Amino acid sequence: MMTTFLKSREAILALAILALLAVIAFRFPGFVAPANLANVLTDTSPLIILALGQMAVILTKCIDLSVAANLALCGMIAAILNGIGVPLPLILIAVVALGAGLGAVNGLLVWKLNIPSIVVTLGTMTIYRGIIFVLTDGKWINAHQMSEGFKAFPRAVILGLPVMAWIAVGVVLGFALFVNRTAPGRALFAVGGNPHAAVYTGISVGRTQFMAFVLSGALAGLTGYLWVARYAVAYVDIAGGFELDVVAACVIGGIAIAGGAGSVAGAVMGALFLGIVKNALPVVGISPFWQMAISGSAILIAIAFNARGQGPKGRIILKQAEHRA
Amino acid sequence: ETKRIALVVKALGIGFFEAAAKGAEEAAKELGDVEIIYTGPTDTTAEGQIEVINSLIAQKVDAIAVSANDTDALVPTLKKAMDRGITVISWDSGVAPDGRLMHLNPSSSALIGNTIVKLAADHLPDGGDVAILSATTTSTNQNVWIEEAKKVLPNYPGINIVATVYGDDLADKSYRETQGLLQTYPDLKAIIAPTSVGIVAAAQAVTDAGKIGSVNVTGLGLPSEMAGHVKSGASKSFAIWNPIDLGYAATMIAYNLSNGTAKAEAGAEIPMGRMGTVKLDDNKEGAMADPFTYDASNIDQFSSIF
Amino acid sequence: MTATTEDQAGQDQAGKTGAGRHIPDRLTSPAARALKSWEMLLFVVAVAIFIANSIASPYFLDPWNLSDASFNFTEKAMIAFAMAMLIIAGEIDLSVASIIALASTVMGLAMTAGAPVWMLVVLGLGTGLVCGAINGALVAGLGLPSIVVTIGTMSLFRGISYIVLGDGAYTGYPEAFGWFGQGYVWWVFSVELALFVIAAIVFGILLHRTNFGRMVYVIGNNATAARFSGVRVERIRFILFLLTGLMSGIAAVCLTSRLGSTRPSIATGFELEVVTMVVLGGVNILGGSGSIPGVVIAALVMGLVTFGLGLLNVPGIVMSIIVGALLIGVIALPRLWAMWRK
Amino acid sequence: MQSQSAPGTAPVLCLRGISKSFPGVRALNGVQLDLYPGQVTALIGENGAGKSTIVKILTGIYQPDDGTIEVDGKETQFPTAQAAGAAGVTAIHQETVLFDEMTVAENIFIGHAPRGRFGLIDTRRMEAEAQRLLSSIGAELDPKVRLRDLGIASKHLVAIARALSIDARVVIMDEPTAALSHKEINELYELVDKLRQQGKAILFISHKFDEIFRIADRWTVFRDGQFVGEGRMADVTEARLVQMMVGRAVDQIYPKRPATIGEPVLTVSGYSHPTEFEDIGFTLHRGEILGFYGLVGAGRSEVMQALFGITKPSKGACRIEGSVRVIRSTAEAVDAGIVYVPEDRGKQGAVKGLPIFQNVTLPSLGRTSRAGFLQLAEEFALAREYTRRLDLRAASLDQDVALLSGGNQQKVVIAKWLATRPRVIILDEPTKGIDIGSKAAVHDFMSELAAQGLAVIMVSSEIPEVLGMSDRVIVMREGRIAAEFTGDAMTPENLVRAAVGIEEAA
Ligand SMILES: Nc1ncnc2c1ncn2[C@@H]1O[C@H](COP(=O)(O)OP(=O)(O)OP(=O)(O)O)[C@@H](O)[C@H]1O
Ligand SMILES: Nc1ncnc2c1ncn2[C@@H]1O[C@H](COP(=O)(O)OP(=O)(O)OP(=O)(O)O)[C@@H](O)[C@H]1O
Ligand SMILES: [Mg+2]
Ligand SMILES: [Mg+2]
Repeated sequence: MMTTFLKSREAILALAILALLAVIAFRFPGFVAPANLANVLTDTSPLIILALGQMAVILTKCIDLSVAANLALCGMIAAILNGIGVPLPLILIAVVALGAGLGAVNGLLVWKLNIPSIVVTLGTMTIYRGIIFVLTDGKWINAHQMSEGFKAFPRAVILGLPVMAWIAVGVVLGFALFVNRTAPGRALFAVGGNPHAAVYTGISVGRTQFMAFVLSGALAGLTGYLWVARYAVAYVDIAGGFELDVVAACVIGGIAIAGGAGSVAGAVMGALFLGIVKNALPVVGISPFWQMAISGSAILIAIAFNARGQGPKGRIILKQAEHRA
Repeated sequence: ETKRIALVVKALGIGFFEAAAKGAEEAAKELGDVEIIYTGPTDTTAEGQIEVINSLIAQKVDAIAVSANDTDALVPTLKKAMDRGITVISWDSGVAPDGRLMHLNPSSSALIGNTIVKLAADHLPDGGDVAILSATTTSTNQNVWIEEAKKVLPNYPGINIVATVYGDDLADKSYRETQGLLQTYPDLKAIIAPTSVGIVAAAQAVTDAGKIGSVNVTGLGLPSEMAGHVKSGASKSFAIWNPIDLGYAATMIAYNLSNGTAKAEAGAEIPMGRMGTVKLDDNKEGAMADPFTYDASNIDQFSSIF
Repeated sequence: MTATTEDQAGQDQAGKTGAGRHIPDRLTSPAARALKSWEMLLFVVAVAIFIANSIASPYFLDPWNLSDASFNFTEKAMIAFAMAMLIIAGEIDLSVASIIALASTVMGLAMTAGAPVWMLVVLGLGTGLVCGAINGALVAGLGLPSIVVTIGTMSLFRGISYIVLGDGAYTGYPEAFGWFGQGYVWWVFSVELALFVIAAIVFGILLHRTNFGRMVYVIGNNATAARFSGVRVERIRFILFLLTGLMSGIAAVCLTSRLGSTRPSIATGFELEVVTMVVLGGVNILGGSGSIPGVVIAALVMGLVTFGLGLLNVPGIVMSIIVGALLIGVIALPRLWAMWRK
Repeated sequence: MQSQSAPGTAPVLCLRGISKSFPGVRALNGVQLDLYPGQVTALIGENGAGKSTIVKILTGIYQPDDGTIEVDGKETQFPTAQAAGAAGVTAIHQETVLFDEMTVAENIFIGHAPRGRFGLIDTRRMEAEAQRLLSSIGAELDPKVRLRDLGIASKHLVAIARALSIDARVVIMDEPTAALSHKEINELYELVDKLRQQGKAILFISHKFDEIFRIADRWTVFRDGQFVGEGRMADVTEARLVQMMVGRAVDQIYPKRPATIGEPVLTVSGYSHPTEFEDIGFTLHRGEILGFYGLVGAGRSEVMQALFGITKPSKGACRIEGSVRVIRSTAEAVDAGIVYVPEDRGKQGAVKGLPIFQNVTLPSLGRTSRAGFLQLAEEFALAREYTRRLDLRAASLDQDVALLSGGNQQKVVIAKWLATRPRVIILDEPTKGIDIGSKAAVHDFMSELAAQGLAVIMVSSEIPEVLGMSDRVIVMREGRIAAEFTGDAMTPENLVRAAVGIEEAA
């Protein structure tokens, strides 16, 4: 019964996305053309990838506010490595490793020193961004300072979709398998759902949280490269404030902020929902000044919707009530 | 005794201002007894600039030359600075008259407004739809230039400004806004981005959309950042004044005013070293020089400089 | 060991009579506790920074300079007091900076319509209260998690400012309005500094000396048990959001007056600095513990760090690295020390 | 069922000199414990004696500060829960340690799920094995169902299945029957017998003596974290065990004092809730103790919580001393003089992170404060008075409630409510999981309250307690009042019959 109910929550979100597309298509049919939708998906790829990493972290009752800063730092390192002639595969390995390392710093502080994650990542958020400044003196790395191959990889189109979008698709599939079918993946839910009980079943809460941070960091590192290559620029402030979008995507997708509940499909749709809103507004020609208020309202409506499904369920003791329900 | 002149910029790390700082150092060397404090907030906020200016006041610097993130918000703080005997001028992006002795425009706003439209029109003999990609909605100079550009439109028949969007001087936002423009206006012929961040992002978006040749990106940019896009054809030409000159001139003016060699009054002519003199209008504003146009023929020459 | 024997002795005594044993009120005096407290540690840090600053820059020990520096934190700190109570109660408000933007916009609108200064202040505070009430209604009324609600209202409130103002700005506030953000009460003591001190005292008393403050701790520790104890949990949460809104309104008045203008981008990023201040002040981000004196000292520490580094012309982002490191370091070091001693 | 420990049988598990301290508490002080194959050892002790602590040490959740653990005569250590499982030790813990968002099968197998291709979890096999395990303990549950859709008793069965999913030689049960109904308890006894026959060593922790005598072969008693003694059940009496546990004789278990029953205080009529209960009506009098009996899950707590303003009834009226009162919040209930000591102490009763005195004065702050300002001296005075009346054991009134044992936490909660000087006090399972010494204190106190003219409602699932303490008993079944008994009709048979729904002969 609950499973169908949960499914229906995701169904509501899917319907909302479809309705949104319909409304947009009404004003601007070109938006729903396959090519444009592919474009929206590509644009939303960073958000989707980061939302999955964030989902892992939120499932364990933590939050990672440093993702955007991590992304920016890894992106900058990618650009610098490219500048000194490091081949692309090595750069990819390096940014993922670096991102994971930065995530591990968060994870260690949460695990070993038991500092609440919001405090840790609030701190590392500014530190990671600061490191970019210290490394570069605040200088930008621009398109002409990047090699063609570096910029071309995420844009290369395979079967109608750019590599960037394919990477997001791959991450979604891999992540779904990880979360649903592996022991560490299930541990994420256990740790967030009932940390106390997790200890009794031999799952280390701290180690699992650490793993979630490493995962989130690695994905941020990967996204860092994609971002910098796609927008062909790297500087201190890239993706500034993006962490809030990422958290918002998770929340809209029904990932319980208290941990332990949520689905990959939800997170992905949450990200798509935000991505479509962001992409559609300029296209539909709504004044740019309305953008912020509209996304804010969309977030509020979405969480109010989600909450209706999550409301406390009675225990249903009365026999006849069981039939009515 | 050395004079300490603070060059306060919109945000640290922006190529344009780094170049201006170079010019300021050049002026300092020429003058001999000047120490330059190059500073600014991390992101382009008025609050951040106020904090920076407060600490400059505390250090009792001799002069502050500021490129403002907000015309009005800095006024009370800058007034306080002037009350404490500090020479305050604005340059590049201005402060309301109450908050400074004078303002140095890189070029006259009318000229810039005209130039950016002309850049687009030059490559559109038959006219066409043009959109503007600006920086933040609060950027003083962008707003003035766009206003001026709209004023001269009747001189360019066929050129039709269809939209103004804001990329907030963020690469990704500018990129997305450009994508929006390309979709909303399939007949778009040119994008004018009077901001060095926006123009690069717009050129990139046009390249990615495969619209090189059909949409020309122009506006104000830095040769070093635009070199690739000029070569690829995404941008046929763009303009900018020399930021090194601008930093140099601002420093010279600040030095002369703080020394008492010159007075910031309407109609006054203030010397700016190798850049000649600047004549102040009734608003106590002056223009440094004409904007200079860069295209495939001269880009290589400048792209290594700034 | 000794406790066990004592226990047994007590037990035997109480055994027959059934009357309870004497339980002392306290084992450690409040003074001894204060000495070992977080606030003490922070205070030592603050003094150290003060001394370091005096050595590093000749301009630091100047009353006017210190007064100017206080503007770096007074507005944020005023919000931080209310935010501290909210966080102790287990909630958070990330929309405070956006409330400032909206309140400032409303004041600007009224100003252009020719409203007198007192009216501007009333509208600024009123807008803060309304925004707080909206957050409160969504959190306390609908039971939505505050962190996500306020991420939403953060966009909404500032978004409304953008709709109203677009690329425009309100300027030309009346001269008298400048008093709040630029005026001085006495000598170097600015109006903002005075408001900060008053807010610190009022919130200190409210949190530490009133029933309301006690309820805040109770809710933060265990909201269910609080409800089962007859505490009006929702009402208190609502009031806390109102208070945070009100303080954001006051900050909006100060900041608008200090800047003399309103733009929709005003106070961008304040919310994270406010939260940092609160956490640095020793408030448990998970709720249940913390104090106003801690937040006061944290505000001073942040103010001193940024001003001291500013005097050395250190770029703002390097300062934020230091504040970030301070935030983690001040919490991590005692724990590392405890681990190392084990 | 008496089984002798065969001479010469070596213990499977042998603990010596185990000590464990928590900040401020010495939970265990050099205790010993032996478990023999094919024998059930009962571990007995007051609340806070350290029983659960030793369970946690045996399952690798806590590390002992001192002492040795021997398995089959070889010294070992259990650094993690997995290590304990690998050594063949499994436990049903006192708290339900399960995951609401996961399925029954996952709950049973989390941490040791069967793997299929590429090391991925083999969901189908996991569900099949879960089904098999559940049927083996007579639990008809769908392994695919989410745990949060189950009742508390079913959850407990899942916990038992989980413990059995590890092929263990030592099975530990920490108060396994606390949440189970009669039928399930009997099934559990059968299961224990079966495990014993399979030669497993069983550690059984319980506060219920009938149960201990029914099931155990051996006993071990702890008191205040110390080992007191051990032996065979056949050689001991209940009185002797109690004496060892408490350190003194407990003469009177149900000290019901005669009280004069006065005028009605609370009259409830037609209380209904869409899904939880229907048509609840009764009258409560001054000086009366009204027992509410029913099987676990009969909905008694829901009714009481509605009376206390936690949930809202859809229909019905409530009169207090004759006048109709609408109770929409707990604050209004307290104002009306109704207070509720909840069943779930940890979540609903005590604010564990705050000091004792603040817990006690919480609902009485209006009285101890002046114009909304706290008066610490008055708070301490009030807390002192009521904690003394309840014979609380604590180091100081400034100590966090979290540091107290379960029984003492319960006393703090009761003290909190008595301090409000209520008219009606509702005690929901007031002695659940409380040791015999504290239990007597609570009963004594209830009786005294009634004698002082308070109206008391006691919800309990223990028949001796209900019969021993109540003047009148209401039995609930499936959200409805099934019967009411007074005087001679209050017999165990009648209560059980009404609770399970067997038609009365008469
Ligand atoms: N994690 C902990 N931190 C601090 N003290 C603890 C902790 N766990 C147990 N204690 C304390 O250790 C003592 C023993 O507790 P334990 O849970 O073992 O008692 P118990 O015999 O199981 O009691 P009960 O019959 O109530 O279950 C108690 O005083 C308890 O408060
Ligand atoms: N399936 C469940 N999920 C979550 N909590 C439950 C569940 N079943 C019971 N509870 C809670 O556990 C506690 C004990 O429940 P219990 O089974 O005693 O139900 P109850 O309605 O209180 O019935 P009674 O008091 O008649 O035994 C109550 O607080 C109840 O709300
Ligand atoms: Mg126990
Ligand atoms: Mg119950």
